[in-house]
Amino acid sequence: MHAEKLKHDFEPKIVAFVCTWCTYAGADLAGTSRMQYPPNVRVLKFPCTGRIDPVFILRAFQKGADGILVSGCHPGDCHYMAGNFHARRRFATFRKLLEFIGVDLERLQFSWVSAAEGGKWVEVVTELTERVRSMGPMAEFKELELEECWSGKLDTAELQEAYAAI
Amino acid sequence: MLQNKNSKMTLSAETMNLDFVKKVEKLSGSSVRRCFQCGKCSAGCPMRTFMEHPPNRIVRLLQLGQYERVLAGRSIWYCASCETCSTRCPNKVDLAAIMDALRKCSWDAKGASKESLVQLANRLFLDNIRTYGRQYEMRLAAAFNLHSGKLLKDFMLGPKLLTKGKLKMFHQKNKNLQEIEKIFSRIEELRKKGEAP
Amino acid sequence: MNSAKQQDTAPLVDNSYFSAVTTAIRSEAGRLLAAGEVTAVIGYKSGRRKGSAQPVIISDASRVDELIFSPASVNNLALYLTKAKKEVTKSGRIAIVAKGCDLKALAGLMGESQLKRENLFIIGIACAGVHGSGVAPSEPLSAASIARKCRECTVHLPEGVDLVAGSIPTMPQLDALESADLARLEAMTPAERWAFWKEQFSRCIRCMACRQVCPFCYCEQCLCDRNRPQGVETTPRPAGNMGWHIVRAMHLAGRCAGCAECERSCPMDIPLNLLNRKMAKELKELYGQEAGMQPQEKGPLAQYKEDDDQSFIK
Amino acid sequence: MTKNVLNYSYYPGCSLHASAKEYDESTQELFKILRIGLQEVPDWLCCGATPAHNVDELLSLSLCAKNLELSEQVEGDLAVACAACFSRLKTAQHKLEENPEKRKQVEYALDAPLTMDKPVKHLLEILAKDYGLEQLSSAMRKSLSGLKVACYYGCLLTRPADVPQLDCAEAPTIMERVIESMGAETVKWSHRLECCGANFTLSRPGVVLQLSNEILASAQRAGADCIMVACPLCHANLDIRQKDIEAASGTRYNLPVLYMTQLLALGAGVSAKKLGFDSMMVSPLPLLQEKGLV
Amino acid sequence: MSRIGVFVCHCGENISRTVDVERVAEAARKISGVAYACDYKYMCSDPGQNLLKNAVSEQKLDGIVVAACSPRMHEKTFRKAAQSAGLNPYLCEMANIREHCSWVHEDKEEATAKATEIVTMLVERVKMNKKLQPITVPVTKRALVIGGGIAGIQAALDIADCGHHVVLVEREPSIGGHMAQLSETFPTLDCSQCIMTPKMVDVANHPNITLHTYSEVENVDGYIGNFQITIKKKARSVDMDKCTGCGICMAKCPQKKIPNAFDKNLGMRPAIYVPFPQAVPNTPVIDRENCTWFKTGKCGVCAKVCGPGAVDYSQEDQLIVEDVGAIVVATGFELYSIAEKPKGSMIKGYGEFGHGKIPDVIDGMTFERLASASGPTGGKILRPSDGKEPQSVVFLQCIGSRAREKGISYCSKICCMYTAKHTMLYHHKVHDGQAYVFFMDARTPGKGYDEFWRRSIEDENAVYIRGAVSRLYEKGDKIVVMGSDISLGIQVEIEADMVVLATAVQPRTGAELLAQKLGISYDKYNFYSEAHAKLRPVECATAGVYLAGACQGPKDIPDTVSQASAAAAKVMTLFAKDELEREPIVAKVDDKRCVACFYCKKVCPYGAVEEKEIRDRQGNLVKVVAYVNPGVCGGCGTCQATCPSKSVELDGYTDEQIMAQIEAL
Repeated sequence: MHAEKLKHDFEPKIVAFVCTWCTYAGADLAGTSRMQYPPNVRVLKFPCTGRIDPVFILRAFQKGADGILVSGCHPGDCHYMAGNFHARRRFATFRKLLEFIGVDLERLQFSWVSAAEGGKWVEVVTELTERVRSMGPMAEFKELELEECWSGKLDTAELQEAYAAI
Repeated sequence: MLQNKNSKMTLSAETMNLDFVKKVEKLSGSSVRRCFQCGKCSAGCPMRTFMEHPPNRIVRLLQLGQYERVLAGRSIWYCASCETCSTRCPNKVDLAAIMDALRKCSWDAKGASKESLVQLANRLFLDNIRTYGRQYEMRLAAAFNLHSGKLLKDFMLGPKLLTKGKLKMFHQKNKNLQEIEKIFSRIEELRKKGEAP
Repeated sequence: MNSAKQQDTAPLVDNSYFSAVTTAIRSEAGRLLAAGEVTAVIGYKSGRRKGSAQPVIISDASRVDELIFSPASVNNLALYLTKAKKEVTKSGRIAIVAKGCDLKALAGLMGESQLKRENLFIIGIACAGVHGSGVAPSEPLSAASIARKCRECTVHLPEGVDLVAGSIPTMPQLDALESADLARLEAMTPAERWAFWKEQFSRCIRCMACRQVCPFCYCEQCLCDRNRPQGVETTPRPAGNMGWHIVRAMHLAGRCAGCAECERSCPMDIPLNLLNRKMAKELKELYGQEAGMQPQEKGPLAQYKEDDDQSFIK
Repeated sequence: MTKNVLNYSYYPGCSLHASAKEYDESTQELFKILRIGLQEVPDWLCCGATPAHNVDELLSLSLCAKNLELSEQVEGDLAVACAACFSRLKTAQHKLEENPEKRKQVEYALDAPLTMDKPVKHLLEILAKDYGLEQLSSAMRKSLSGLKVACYYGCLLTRPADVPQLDCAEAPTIMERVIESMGAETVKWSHRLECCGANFTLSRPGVVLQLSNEILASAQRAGADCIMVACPLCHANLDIRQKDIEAASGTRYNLPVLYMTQLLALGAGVSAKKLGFDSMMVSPLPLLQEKGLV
Repeated sequence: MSRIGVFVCHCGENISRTVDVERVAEAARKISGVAYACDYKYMCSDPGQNLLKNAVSEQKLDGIVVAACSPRMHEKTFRKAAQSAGLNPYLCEMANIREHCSWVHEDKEEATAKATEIVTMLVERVKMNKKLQPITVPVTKRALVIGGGIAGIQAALDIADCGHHVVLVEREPSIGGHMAQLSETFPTLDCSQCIMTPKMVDVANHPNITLHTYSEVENVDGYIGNFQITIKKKARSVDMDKCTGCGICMAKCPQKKIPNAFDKNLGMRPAIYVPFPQAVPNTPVIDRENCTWFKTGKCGVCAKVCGPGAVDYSQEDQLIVEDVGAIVVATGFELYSIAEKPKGSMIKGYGEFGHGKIPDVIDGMTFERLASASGPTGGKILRPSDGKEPQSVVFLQCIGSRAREKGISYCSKICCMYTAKHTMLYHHKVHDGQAYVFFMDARTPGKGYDEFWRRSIEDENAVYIRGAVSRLYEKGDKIVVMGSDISLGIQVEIEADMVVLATAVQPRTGAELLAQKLGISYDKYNFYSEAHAKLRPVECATAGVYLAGACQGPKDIPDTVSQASAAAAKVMTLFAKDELEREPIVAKVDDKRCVACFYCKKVCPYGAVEEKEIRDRQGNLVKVVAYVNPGVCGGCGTCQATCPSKSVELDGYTDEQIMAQIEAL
């Protein structure tokens, strides 16, 4: 995996929002067991997935993340009893919203990774990285960042069609 | 009376012949109750394959006072007295001794046993001692074949051994035969008086 | 949006309906103020422009005849209890005129402990519907002039109110334009949707009318106005706009009463209610909960079940 | 005639005067050359073996007690060659010491007070302990080196743990130690302590074939040149019946089964002719010649 | 302009092998606000820490980032170091460039780049860090013990002997619980009463113990160190101060035919009663359901005969409030009855054993009462049906337990031993009787336990039969037991005079209700859950609440007593300090911003959010806002993510800190 990865021309930026008790520990375990995975991921530590605000995800995309992972304790294992349950609803809803806005959800991964699942951490991170790599950069938000104001031109066929549709 | 070895047991103070168990415990000098059915005896028994009740089951039947089931079976006669069970038992149950005791009970009961051949061999063997004082294989084998009707059994073996001088055709009796006879008869006496099992 | 223009302009209901509602409101308001049951009544009065209506707070029984109800009574008056005229609630028990959608807002605000039911006298309107945005106030309520939200209204008849003013006249079935638009959007590819919303939001001038008019945007300082840290850009740039509208939709998810005031007040005609309607729909599908006319102790995002769907989690 | 170092009364047991005569001969020869005195107990009688204790413990005990009584006529501890007899005699001593009631009955049967205190020793014990392994190896004239021996204990030499007390019941080494002192090489093998089914030689030869076959197979697996025994019954099953076993199991073993005393005597310099090799069913001579021992 | 120090660790070779630490330090120096950066072989070593301390003081650093191993490994170490250098420990962050970088990547370039970025993010974060002070909460050094069985008694005595005041609440009229009902106890067969009653008396006489019998916990407020407990004292109808316990009321009560639950309804008691002679307190209660006075308003005999005039029909339930700092839950267990299945029980029921309709099929506790010298039969084993002495008794093990399909998969743990005990008691009392036991395995892990079980077989004649019983049916005055000896593979049939069922040990009915009041979690059987199955077996996840005895899972007396003393020890540890100190990672509300929608309150897993009124100087209410009780807040931050106005902030994980990290991506 590693050797051929060096050839890639696009290295996606992956951001992982993880809870400190399960997934962060799981990632530590992957380290202590010397598992290997792509170096694209940047980890942000939270006490609990319950603390993770959708705004962070939005912001990360705007700041150039190509893929985002949100990961915490399996249901029932939450160190704070219910934080991950609330997070589950929050993100289920947020996904629907992003989907409706037109964000490709393939770029946004959620997972439960326990402190004992170093292997799963590697699997999830690798999978997401490779998937996003094949999708190319997250253009949408980056464009927005660049544009001062959109021309309003219907320059693409699909755009015209979409517009006509309404 | 039981039809087969699998027919249902009805347990009660009456149906559990605990006196028999006590007798066996006395004869063998080993506890029967102590066995907790770990099965180690059966695991190591060289004769297990020839028995319908493995050794541990014999003890279990004893614990429940089911002596008919024990004596009716051929298992006790297939014990080789190799002492493996007694040596390895974690509870110091002397199964070899218990087997001896059981065989004695069945021997005395003269009840129809499935293993008449072994009994026959034993009987001839003891008769031999009584009449000659020592064993003479040739005679023993001959007698056995005669009684068991297997005239040609080991037929080929005999001559070979003869030529190798291993079987004596003629043999002298012990000089102290009457002392031996005395032992036998006094034991019988003792038993008549009921002072010995 | 403009597809509504081609609709038939024949009146949907007879004027007598509106006058009936109006008299009912006036008499009850009069009684309440006279009896001192309430210190003020929040309702509508006619505006300067012909046929127009505007919110009014009346604390004097002699003025009750100013109160009216017409197709132009579009505003969601719940706003006047939490934001616009917050202090009125301090004066004592208040009577308020509420259409079905406004009532949902009141219920929501009670659930969020912004209002107490016992402090309110709710005059519910048996509502036939009101004008949509950009309609001349003098126009009769017609298939052409009626608001999109009203075309598929499920709360014509308010429940759990202290008085129901008027009775709903029989009305023709109008086709549900918003649902249709929603379906069309849902049928698109993500890229197409992105293109659509990008275009819509790019028009946003961040006048914040949507926020000002929303009964649920009662925060004293909106997080989108913060700059330490800055969650959402405050300038009307595409990036900031996108951020703002997403955050707003997320904050209203599971709360929005569907009064569509945001959409009505939007000077750039951004179909904001589509977002709110979509979220309401999704939450109903996911957790079987939606904004109703009765206060709920906990909204869908303030609670959880151990067996909530997690098919999207690896 | 120089003086013996040790003297024993000797109980050969029935087989040694018949099917196991080479055991008797080799024992005599060995002890002669080691200068250990052996004097056979006059008029000894059968110990009753398995059949007796199988069905009539009292008889079994009485016969053994009688033999112990007879042995008193001769000087020295009682040397026993046959593992079965050894086991019976020891057991009898054990039980009669333990159980006063049985003792009473036996005394009645013998019509005499019991004299039980004479130590009963198996030949192995005498050689390994009394005579000592150092002396034994110093008595070596012809090293058995290169001869791979599988030492077979069978059931009765060591079991049950508390009776013979010859060596550890489950992992004895006494036979190995003894024969190694003559330079032989011993193999590690799995069936040293398994039962050969001696009891059924007569009544159920089928059993014997099956059990003994496994023993021979194990010895062969371990790469043994021959099996060494210290019991005539084991010998009878492994040697005399080896042909039948091979026939029944369809495997060729051709494993000579030798008595411990035969090998020791050979090592101590006794001429092979005196050791009755020719009277064995599976002739060891080819092997011994190959190893340059005869 | 902040002055951040960055300390990059080689971790021997663990980091430097794949990460070019010099370059990372170099890059760090270039980050704005970084005043100092260096690398060192072992940062966690003494010289390493000194390096850090000196830098802090010499460079006047106002924040540090240690780029080394996982914070889960050494965060404490370096924060201590920072503190000793006079820097607030919470201004120290760790950049994990070992577990998350050097160990999981091979390519040195990539790893170095990643490490640099990680460091950058943490630098930006630490700029936003605030000084935090550990939170202290005062501790009320009084303990509440719920349940007056052996567990509660032991815990109460231990805590009280340590000099702390204990409030002991017992639902029944007397303390003692199940142990008071037992005849003898395994494995020593000493009489339960003899070892139990002295302890009961100790409780009654202990100056540090307030005993509330015939009382229940009504409500629990507060948090560790500061609980307010509302206790309902049920009307006893007898004035405890006046009553001398002479017992004449009981003697004279005309209503005598009430089955005594303490004797498993085998014996009878009057309407005014103490459950058993050795009861503590020895003050009777009036059972109002069955009292003629309360039913008809007539009678009143007890009041008339009572010398001191203690009987008081007008008494009413009263609520009292106790302030405590810790709670020990010791509510014990109850035995599953095949007659009526307890509410919430998952056991399907045992029709094959006659659903409790066969009078001489009894449970273990009933047998205990029969065997007890102070029991209804004075210690004679007699059949409930006809009072005859049973000549054969069959004991069945694992009734309800270890029967997944019957509802309960766990092992009830005590039955093997008490059944062995029963066979002995039976053998001692009925010498020629025969005891049979049908069992699956004998589970006897305990000091002297297996020996005890073997004794019942080898010395006390019990016949153990391996195999479960298929069914029971009546045949004349006998009960036919259809079983099988699975070591024999033969069916067994016994005509028994009496059958004793070792029924499952279950939590008290309604255990979950108390759990909800206490805010502690419980498993699907309603046994209370410990915080960690191995390492925190007596604490609850809820701080300040501890478990003792069978309410947490089936236990025998020794185990129960051990756990009770352990729980007591935990309470004493808590009481050893005047104030609790905890990590200041808690949420704080900004009163100015808060608009009191109380979403935070709705989602808080700890119930830490309260409503706070803000008043002006004149005392008029200005507004109501949310308030997070730092003593209760667990620090998950769910409130902050939920808060629409972002007016609640979780210290240590503020939006500013996180946004700073994101900006640095």
